[in-house]
Amino acid sequence: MTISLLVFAHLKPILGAESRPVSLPEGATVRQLLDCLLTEFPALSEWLPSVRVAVNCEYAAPDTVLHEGDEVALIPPVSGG
Amino acid sequence: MTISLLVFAHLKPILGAESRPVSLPEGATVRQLLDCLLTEFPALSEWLPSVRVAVNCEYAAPDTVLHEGDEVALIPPVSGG
Amino acid sequence: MRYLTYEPLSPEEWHREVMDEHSGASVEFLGVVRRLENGVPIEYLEYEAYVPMAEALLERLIQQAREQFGLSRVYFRHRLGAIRVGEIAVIIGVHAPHRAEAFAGCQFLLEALKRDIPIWKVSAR
Amino acid sequence: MRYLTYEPLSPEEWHREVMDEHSGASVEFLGVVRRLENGVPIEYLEYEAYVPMAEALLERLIQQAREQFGLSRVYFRHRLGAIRVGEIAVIIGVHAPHRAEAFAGCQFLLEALKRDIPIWKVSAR
Repeated sequence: MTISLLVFAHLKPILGAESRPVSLPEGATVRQLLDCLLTEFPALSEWLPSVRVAVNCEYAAPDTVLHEGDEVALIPPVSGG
Repeated sequence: MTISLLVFAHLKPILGAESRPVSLPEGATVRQLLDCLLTEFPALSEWLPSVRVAVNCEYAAPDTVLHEGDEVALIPPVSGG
Repeated sequence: MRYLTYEPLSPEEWHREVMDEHSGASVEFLGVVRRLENGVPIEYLEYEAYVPMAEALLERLIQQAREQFGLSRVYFRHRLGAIRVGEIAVIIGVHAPHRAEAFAGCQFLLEALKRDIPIWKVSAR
Repeated sequence: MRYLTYEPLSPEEWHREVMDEHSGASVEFLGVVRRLENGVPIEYLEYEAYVPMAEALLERLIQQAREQFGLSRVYFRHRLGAIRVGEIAVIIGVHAPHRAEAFAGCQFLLEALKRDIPIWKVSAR
């Protein structure tokens, strides 16, 4: 299956784009997605402890199962206001 | 000596005026003033537990010594805002 | 009278105050006369004050709030006399470097007003 | 976009909101860009957002704040893009029956913004 990955703020240069499709095995979880990304982008490891993940605009736990077409966003610490 | 007594809000009808001179022995304290007033205006007893006293625009303790010409105010619970 | 007035209040004067470049937070409180006073519908609420004491206490409290919370600007106005339902009885506005001090400073002044400033609601009609 | 905008913010729209007769307290917070960002003088601060998520989260939080604090009205706007020093980045305004709920409701929304709403300061210049 393919999900759509979005990144923001200082994570953009690390992944080289704001948005990219990612192929994953059926039934993959948020945690498995992060493991895949870490393999491909080792520089992400520094940021990951403070990053939250949103699936289809909702914060999601690491064991959330992903589905075809999901929009998955890596949310670094926010700084609005 | 004579001090000037001011009362506010629902205390006015009890003392019959907003402002009145009160004669006191030299060296009288706030507590002695209140005792004098209670004798003259027994209806005050109901309100006195919640009333604070200000001497010359400052909240004052019961043992504050009064002086000729002091402006002494009985301050019922405030309700501004 | 600096902080008390018998005239209608409008926050416009406060809104025109320019913010210091090192202030990032502005908090404003408006207290407005409500339709129900102790459950009874009213048209007006009337306030009186022990004016010289209220002004002196406010002067001191505002100075204390500036120092304690690092406020760069403070605006305080309380209206006296008859105030109609929906009209403003009090405005408290503050500027501060950060949000926590701005909220704390505004609430400090409001709680001091409710506890210590000699102003009274004397009648409702 | 309902709560986010790339246009300059002004609290005038919020100030025109009429207060419900049973509300006696109005609290407004303005967040403004400061001259110093991490000790360095700047001219602009640039914000970006994950817009659809920020809008959806804000919608839900505002509904929650209304219910939890009995707010009769809520105004929330956050500006995105480059914001100059002294300009407003965020406005949060609330009306409530009493002062405690008004302050609590405004601070609830502000703390939620600072913790959860996907908006970032991305650069200063």
